[in-house]
Amino acid sequence: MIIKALSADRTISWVVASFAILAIVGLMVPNWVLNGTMFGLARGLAVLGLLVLWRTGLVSFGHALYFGLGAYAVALLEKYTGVSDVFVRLAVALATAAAVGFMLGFVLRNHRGIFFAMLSLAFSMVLYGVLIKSEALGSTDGFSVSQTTILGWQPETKYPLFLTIILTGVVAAVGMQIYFRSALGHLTTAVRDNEIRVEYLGYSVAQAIHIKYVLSAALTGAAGGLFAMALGQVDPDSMVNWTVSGELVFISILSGPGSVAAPFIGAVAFEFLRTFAFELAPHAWQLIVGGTLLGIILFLPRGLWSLIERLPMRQERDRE
Amino acid sequence: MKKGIFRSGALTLALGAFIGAPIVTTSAFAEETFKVAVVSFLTGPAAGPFGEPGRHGAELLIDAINDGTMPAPYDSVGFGGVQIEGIFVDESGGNAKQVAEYRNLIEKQNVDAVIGYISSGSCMAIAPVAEELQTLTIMSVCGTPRLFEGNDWQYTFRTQAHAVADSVAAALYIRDQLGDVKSYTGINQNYAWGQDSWKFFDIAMQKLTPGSSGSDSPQFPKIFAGQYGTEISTLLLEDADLVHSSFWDGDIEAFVLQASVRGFFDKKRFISVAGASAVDNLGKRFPEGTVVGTRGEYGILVREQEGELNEWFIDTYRERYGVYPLESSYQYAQTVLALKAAMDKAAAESGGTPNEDQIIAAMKGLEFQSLAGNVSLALGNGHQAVHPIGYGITAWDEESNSPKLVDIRIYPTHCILPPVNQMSEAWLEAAMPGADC
Amino acid sequence: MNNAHSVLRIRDLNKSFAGIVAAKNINTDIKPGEVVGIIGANGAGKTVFVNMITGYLKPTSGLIEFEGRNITGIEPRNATHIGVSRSFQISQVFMSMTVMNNLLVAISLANRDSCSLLRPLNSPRRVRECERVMECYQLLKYRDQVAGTLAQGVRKLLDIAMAVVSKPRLLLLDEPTSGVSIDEKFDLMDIVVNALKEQGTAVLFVEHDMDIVQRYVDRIMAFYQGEIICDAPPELALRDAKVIEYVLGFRHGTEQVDDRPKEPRHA
Amino acid sequence: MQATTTLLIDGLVYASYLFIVSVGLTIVFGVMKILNIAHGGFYAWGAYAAAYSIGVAAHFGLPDWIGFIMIGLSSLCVGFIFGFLIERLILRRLYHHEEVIVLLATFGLFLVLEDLILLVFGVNPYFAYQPMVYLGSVEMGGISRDVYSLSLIILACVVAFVCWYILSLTKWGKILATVIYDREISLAIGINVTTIYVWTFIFGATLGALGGAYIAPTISVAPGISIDVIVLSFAVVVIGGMGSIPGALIGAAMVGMLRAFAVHQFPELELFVVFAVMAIVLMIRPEGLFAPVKARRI
Repeated sequence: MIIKALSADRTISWVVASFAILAIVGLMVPNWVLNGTMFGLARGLAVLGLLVLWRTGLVSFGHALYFGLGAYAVALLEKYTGVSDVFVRLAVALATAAAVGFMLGFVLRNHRGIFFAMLSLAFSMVLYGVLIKSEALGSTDGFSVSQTTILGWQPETKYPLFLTIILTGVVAAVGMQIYFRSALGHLTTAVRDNEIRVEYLGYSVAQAIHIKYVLSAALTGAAGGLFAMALGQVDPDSMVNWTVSGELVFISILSGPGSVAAPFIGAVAFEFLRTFAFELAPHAWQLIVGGTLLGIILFLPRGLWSLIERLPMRQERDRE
Repeated sequence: MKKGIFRSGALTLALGAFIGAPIVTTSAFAEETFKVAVVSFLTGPAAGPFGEPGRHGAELLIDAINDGTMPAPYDSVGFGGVQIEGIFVDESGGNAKQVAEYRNLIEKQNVDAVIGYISSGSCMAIAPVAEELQTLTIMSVCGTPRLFEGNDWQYTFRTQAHAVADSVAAALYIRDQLGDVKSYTGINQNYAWGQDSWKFFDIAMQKLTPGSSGSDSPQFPKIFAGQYGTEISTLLLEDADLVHSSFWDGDIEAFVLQASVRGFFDKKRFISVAGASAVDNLGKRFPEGTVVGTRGEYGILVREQEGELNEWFIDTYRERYGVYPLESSYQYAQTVLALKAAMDKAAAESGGTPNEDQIIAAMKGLEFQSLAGNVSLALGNGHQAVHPIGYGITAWDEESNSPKLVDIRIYPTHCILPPVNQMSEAWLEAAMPGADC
Repeated sequence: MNNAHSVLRIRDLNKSFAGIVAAKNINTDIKPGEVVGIIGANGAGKTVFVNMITGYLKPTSGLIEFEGRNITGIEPRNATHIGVSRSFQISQVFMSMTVMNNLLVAISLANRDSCSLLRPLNSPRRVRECERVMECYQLLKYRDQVAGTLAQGVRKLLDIAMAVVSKPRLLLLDEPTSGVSIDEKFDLMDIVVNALKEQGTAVLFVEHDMDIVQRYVDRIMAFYQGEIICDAPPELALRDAKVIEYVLGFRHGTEQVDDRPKEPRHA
Repeated sequence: MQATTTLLIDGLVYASYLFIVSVGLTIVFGVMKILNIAHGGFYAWGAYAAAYSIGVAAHFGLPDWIGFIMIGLSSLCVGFIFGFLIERLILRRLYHHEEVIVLLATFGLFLVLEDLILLVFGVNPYFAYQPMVYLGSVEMGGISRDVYSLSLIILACVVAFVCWYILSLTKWGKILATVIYDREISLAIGINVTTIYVWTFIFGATLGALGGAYIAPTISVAPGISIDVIVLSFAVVVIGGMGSIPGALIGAAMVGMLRAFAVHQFPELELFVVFAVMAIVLMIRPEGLFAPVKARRI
């Protein structure tokens, strides 16, 4: 019954089908493509987390906090308990980020606009400041993360981890799609449009934002954990510094808020673009990224996804 | 040779259209050349003093060996008869980026071996991945002893002695040359290399100069911090006679400039474990009377040293790049020499082009002649190099209008490194048994 | 519970901002189904009064009782829960959403079943209810139009419709016809008042246009400097000397010139 | 006592540096409502331009004091060229966007400016110590200090005075105050807001470049120097109140002192304290300690 109801939603069936195809393609591609796709999908998950907030009209400039928390949770879990199981790791990453998100949410839910962005930034930089200066937490070096095991089995290839990321991605994307189309999910846009009206309709805006914030933190934490597992390394400068937050926001601008699939497409595109750009023009990479960001803000405010929306077969209502 | 499950079949689904083209091109794998990635800092504060000279050192030797123009014993053409194609890669951007880049080198660019790495952070991060991807990886510069102590890597080697050697040699030099140090403090970077350097220096000082006392609040600024005004104040306020620093890269240059204006070097003796590059780069601005090491028989320490290989290296390097080779030039060159020695050996044993396993077998415990001394991979189960380390005091040579080191002392390996199968820290704490120097 | 016949009971309500008195000793009772018009010059304290009842502002002192229950200083959303709704002088709708989705969100919140995650917003039952409301407020033809593109009058209607889907027993309308063109004003009020009459909702509405007031209200409360200067049926109130002097002035009978901004600056 | 004096001076020097860097940021935010990450790019460009030109001057054997002229010229050039081009070509198209989107656009600009440095100046660090050496050192609180760093305090005072003078005592200041208060009203009463924006942005950019140019002689000018600086100046500006010049002064003083205290007493807390204070201020008083509270219009 539920499955039937879900498969009626075109976005959901498309998402499930594309991830399934991706899972099969994963069996046939060389390792570097598999790696790049894993990094991309993991980042995409974090960007999906940002999307939840963005639809509420909030831009977090400090989501590296949760990305880093997820990644460090995985690394520290291994360091202090030796656990390397993929599900435990994922659960710990997600739970850590969600717990911190829940606590900080009490403060952040009262902030909007630039203040929200700045307070998120401040929180993430607090974590950065702690990590970078404490030897027990690896300081600037961070830690290595050993290969992931699955229920005690140590796989030979990266494919099982890839599959895990795919599954997490599917669950998250479908979950978010169900959420966005539910009444609670439409409240995201409602809150962005008019907080006063939401309050007068009898719903607490602060609570709505808090829920979304925790959701967003949990998704991003899981993303950080998966990223650390795929990469095998955590360090503060590439996981917690403000530039990482900027990069995540960049990908969400690139992807656009149009669909739950957009973050994954945007992030994977970004990953491969970067791989090639680094080889071809290592000194102009940031120039390309920065220029693209400006270009999208100026000319494509609803991101890459809006190009897909404009395809003739997808003529939907579009107000801009 | 590579482990990807790989079929150049119909990859037109989803991602296929996007990344399909490059997959096909990378499948054409040339066997004739041996592809070696040389990783060093090509951007950022470490590029000028370490990355670029290191890259040049490797580049020079790879070209010379490919052409067979090096002096004996490296005068044969190629590496075990094979030509090496070097590709040069940037080390900056943090450990996570390095790991990603490393995977990319092996899995996308089909590199056969990776050499280089300057930062201890990079080395610690790369070694487990090298193991996972089963690729020969030889570290050139990084110094943390943690790399092989407690880890049993099969695919990772290091042709540079680790921080314990630098620290013990520093303490020995202080005892032998300065004598009267009563107290000391330090300023080191806040990561593996800086933390280890200070820790081992502190223990070695306690054992070798029992009359001296170390500070309990040494400074650990962030690497590449660039501004040290407040740190310099704290150091000046401390009573210590001597300040120890393992700063390298642009940080040592910035620190020396900022400190010398404030008369720091008139008030404190300063020992720089790895700052020799700054002596050349800063010229007259580098204070005279500073104790400086090069972490081996490299750079300014051996600039006047005779020997065919050393003289050839200095001359060809100056001819090609217009400057003297710095310590990292020697360190990277040393790694290339190790690879040459191992591949020659493996080729001789196998009677043909050696494969990766044969090279690794030949590499284990290898003893080879470096540019200005001998190196042997004696520690870490045959993976970690030992070699002598020297210090000297900076002076200005009016005649040649260039800096030089005087009162040079070079300490042999048994004085500065633990014997096989002993952990460095335990050996140091036990007052370095067996090192009667 | 001797006031069970009153929906709203207000006693000695006072509000001052930094020394400026915005409400002074306000006392009144509203009966179920009663339609009350609030008139007064700009700054007389009409909106402050409405804001206090729905909890947007906290009174300095005094008592507000709704159906015998003290709701002084209640949060706006809780006021909605117990049956007090309001519309706004500047329509507060979700500008980027369609009329349908605006109402669907309002309905789902009113029914308090928004937490059901599996059911999409546009579940058949909600859509049916929504269509009924749209029909009632003559919004059906705008069903899929984005709210930001609607004409003022339609947007006002949507605003009011969103306020009533929770079936309040007391509805406050803050200038329902401001910004609406003259020809549309009566149509709009006809739709609203007829719809509300069916539900038996008590309505309290702030209005400048005396023709509207005269036509629809049972009773008028005239405000001046935070005080109620007159509380009587329209035929009496509009002849009251104080009302004529302080509220109507010489402008009685002519068209109102509304000089306030029609739109929020940063919508 | 000696330790306290040292701590105070260290803190003051660092605070002055932070103030010079962040005052431009706060002015631009105050007038244009743009929180400009690209300010870090101006800082880096200022540093590079100064280091490069000082190096050139030294190469031609010009006396060391020329360096100070180079610092001034570099910051003016960077400020005018980049400030003008960026405002005219990019920011102007973004004024109707939300503040956060503009923030992201300036992040894009920041990345572009960073790589332009690599393309123009290369990857190797620059040293421009001549001005610092020229001023020598002086004994203060028992330890020797370089006069150059102390001169930062004077420069900060000059910058603060100039800003105060322009804003409080000139016609420009009055016009600016109107624009800050309400853009539409200023347009309505005939103020050329476009011109005001260009000049404000150039002024802010010049101050950012001045911060970089003045600090250049004391550091190795290398790629990436602005990454830490920009986020620190965000902290300064946010603590004091975005758009408030006295706020930037107090914010810089707080951050400078805190950091000096941490380095002397608890080195491992150096970065933590700064951002912890930033977070606390934002939690309690999001507008910052010194910004005027504006009522929310509905």
